[in-house]
Amino acid sequence: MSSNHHLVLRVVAKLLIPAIALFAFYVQFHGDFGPGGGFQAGVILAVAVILYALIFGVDEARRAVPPWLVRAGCAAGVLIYAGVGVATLIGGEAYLDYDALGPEHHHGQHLGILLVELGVLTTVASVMLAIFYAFAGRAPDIPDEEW
Amino acid sequence: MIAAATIALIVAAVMSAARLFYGPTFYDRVLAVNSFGTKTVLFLAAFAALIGRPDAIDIALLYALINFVATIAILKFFRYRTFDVALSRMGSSAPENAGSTQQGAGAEDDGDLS
Amino acid sequence: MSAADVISLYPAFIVEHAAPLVVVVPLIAAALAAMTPGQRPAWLITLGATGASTLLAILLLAQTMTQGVVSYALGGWVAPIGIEYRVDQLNAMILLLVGVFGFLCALYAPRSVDDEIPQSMRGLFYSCFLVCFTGLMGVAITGDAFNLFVFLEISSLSTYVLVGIGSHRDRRALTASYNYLILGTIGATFFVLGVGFLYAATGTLNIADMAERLSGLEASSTVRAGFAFIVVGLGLKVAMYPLHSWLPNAYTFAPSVVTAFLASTATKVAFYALVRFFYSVFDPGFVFEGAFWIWLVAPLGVIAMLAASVQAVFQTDIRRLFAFSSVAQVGYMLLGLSFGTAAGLGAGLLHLLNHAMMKGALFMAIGAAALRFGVMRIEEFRGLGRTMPFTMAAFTIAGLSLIGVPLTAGFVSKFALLNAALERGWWWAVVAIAVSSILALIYVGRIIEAAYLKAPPTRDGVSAARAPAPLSMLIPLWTLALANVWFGVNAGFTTSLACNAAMMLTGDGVCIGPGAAP
Amino acid sequence: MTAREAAEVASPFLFHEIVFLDIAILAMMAGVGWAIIRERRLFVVVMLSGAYSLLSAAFFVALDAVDVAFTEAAVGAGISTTLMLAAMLLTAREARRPAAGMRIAPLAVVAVTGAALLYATTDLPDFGDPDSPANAYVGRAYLVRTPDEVGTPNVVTAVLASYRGYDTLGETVVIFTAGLGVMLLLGLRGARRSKYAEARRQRQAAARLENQLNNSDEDETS
Repeated sequence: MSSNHHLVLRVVAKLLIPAIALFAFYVQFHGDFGPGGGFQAGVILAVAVILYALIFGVDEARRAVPPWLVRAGCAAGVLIYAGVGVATLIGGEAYLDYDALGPEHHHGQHLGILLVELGVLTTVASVMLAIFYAFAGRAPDIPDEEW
Repeated sequence: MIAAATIALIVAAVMSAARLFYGPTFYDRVLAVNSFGTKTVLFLAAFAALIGRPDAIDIALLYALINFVATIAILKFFRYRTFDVALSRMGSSAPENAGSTQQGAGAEDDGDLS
Repeated sequence: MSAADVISLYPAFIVEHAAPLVVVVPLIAAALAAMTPGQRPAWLITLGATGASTLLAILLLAQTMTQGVVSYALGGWVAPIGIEYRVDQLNAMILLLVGVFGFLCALYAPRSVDDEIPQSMRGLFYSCFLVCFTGLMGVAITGDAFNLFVFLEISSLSTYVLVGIGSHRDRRALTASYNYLILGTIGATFFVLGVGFLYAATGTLNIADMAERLSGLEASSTVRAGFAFIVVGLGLKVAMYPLHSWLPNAYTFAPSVVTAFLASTATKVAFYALVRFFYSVFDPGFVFEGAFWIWLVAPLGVIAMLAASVQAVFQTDIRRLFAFSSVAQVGYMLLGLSFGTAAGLGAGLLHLLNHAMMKGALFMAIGAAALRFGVMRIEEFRGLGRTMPFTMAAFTIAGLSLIGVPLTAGFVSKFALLNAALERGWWWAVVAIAVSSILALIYVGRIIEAAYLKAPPTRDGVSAARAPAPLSMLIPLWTLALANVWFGVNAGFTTSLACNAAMMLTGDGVCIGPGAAP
Repeated sequence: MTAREAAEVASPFLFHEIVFLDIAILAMMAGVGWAIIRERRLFVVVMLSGAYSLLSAAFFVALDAVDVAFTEAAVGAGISTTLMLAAMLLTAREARRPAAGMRIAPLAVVAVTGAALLYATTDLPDFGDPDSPANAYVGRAYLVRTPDEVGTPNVVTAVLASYRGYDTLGETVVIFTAGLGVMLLLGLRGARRSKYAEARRQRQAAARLENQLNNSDEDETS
């Protein structure tokens, strides 16, 4: 019953969780240059939270990233992405034509790509967590037998 | 040189895969999956050097980080039959309780979705 | 009021960007509805978004009437580099159909949803409904083969969820949803494989561009396999006869409003996609090669008309009955498609419109009966003519239309189909239409008989009280019932929609003609 | 210059070594795939899928599709193992062996599909052919136009987020829908929510039964 039972695991996890989250943001912002982008970064960010949940319990993870936030995040990402399109419409260009976002040609494109990738990140990370919460919070309902 | 290393890694991966197929125990398989992941990480790094594209290093790095999570998940699932416990608070005697209460309760119930 | 007058009613900004907005408005509304805590705001958002989308669809239809094809380059990238929205007479018709039925179902929804879905989930339910609506709109409007797949997936995924929500009333909804998910995913995979092969052969994903570059490649095995994969994939979504097994259970166990919406739009949009690939991507000359139509699509259509109608006759669950009937009606549309003439295609498309009206009204009436009495089986419908007079009157009108009684919309499209069959000289198709109509008379007749000729159930000697459906259900229900009559007497609008689309696709100058004025 | 060309320049023999690597990876994938089919213990299947995903990511790298490999690495290896284990909490631990009759039809479907795929490949352009339609037409246009029009060094990002950004919006909605589905069908609070739903369903069933008894003279629950 000692709380030091999984000491090594907890210490390693504490070291790794920020590293994984940082790597997620690296993937997010490095997407312009190398492989990666919002989809991958979103999954990696969710993995960081999942590792936290695995080590410290799903309840603790729910306190850190509450379900209402996850639910809002799923929709918020779509709103960000679609909202960029609306902004370009208001800017006088076609839907999702990022040139409307910046004075100079590449500037608008870069800003647009950055924003929509942010939307993708938000939705993907939230949905992955939603799936994890939905399944992992359940008590085992299955008979225990030898594998 | 690097090509030879890459081929050696492939051979090592095949050996890990064999352990993964034939078990026989659960821990053999977990270890095999984990070492298979490590082989892949190394393979990707070697391959990146081989074809002169550093992008694959990112992928190798990602695997190195994420393979750990998958292994933790597998082991925790095997030990506790649920993700809903905190490893920091769970003592060694708790899982036996968790397992035994399920034994009688759901002998014929294999999931409510079936 | 001419089309130009209609366009002048809209602000210039909207006119310019109508094509993306018709999809994006419900899309943003779906995200907003998911974030709204209460159910009423979510419902109001749904109603507003579907209504706005319908108005935009009307605008697009008017635009296609004045300028022919509306093309919109998303992201400012001109096709084939970017994704193109391309609205012609065919798309505009389908967009209007989805828009109107989405709006009517949204109007119909609140009472039914309150009854069938737990309170905490209603906001998300409306969000999911809007996602499905968005997906169907997206499939109908896009001019890009891969974009079509993306929106097909959006609509399919949300449909699986919407069917699964029926589990709060009946656990079997989960199995139905699961079966639908497996088959639907196989269908989507086949479709995307087909698109992939076409991309490998042509190097483009834009439908118009693909069609151009496919000429001369008819003999390529890659193109042929791609064609086959697309037909099977979309055939699953359309519920083409041997691939229809997901449909009856999905319609039976889904929440009432979902069944009404799916029955009137989902298979229609998939049918549209099939027509689009047959006519706009592949050269009909290529498609006709090997008599593909005559030996595959036409027999399958006829088998569906007969076999599914027979199965419908033997059903006891009323929603299952009409689900099999839907499979049969898809057979009518496929038969029309298989004629390969403007008259046949026009009749098929006309039946598509009319069938949406019938099935929408029928499933809405069934939902109202389920709300008041919780009844689902034919014998439980006894006396409903007395206890729910308005609902059953609308039900009867739609039922007569399904049979094809003169002065209803169903008659117009069946007559057009008969004409097209005679023009082609396919007497067996005429026989099949007649037999299928008689079978429809039997299965609809059983219900109407139970509702009007049998006494309402009694308890302790007191017969069940009159319990008319709420007004929020009766308004959309009667709108559709009256539409069945209106477009049966005065079929000019629907016929011209279907005919113009068919003539544009086939390049024939003559369409239904005699069927237009029965 | 693709990786394959680069490799060919680097060493005339290397190309064959890469082919050897391709074959080795594909053979292992086939082996793992076969093992997945044969295995009935879901737990082992999950682990094998993890290995399969590692292999496919390696294969994507060998095909020079690093973005795809990256996604496969993040999704296939990282999160799907965890999520599949979580899903296993709710189901049986072993797959049932299907009845003999049930195996014929799927086998036929798979055989026909496989034959169609093989038939399709007979006219496919050669692998890596720079003049194939997919590489020469729009694909080349992306490569040529991206530096000037979008300005991102990674062309894949330019195609994904700008040229075909609308598709990516659609994909985001697909993922959003998956989230909606999970929230609607399972709820975010797992067991607690499902207990609540169960109680509610029982209440509803009771109310409906009462309703039916009020409206009918015979028992209609059968």
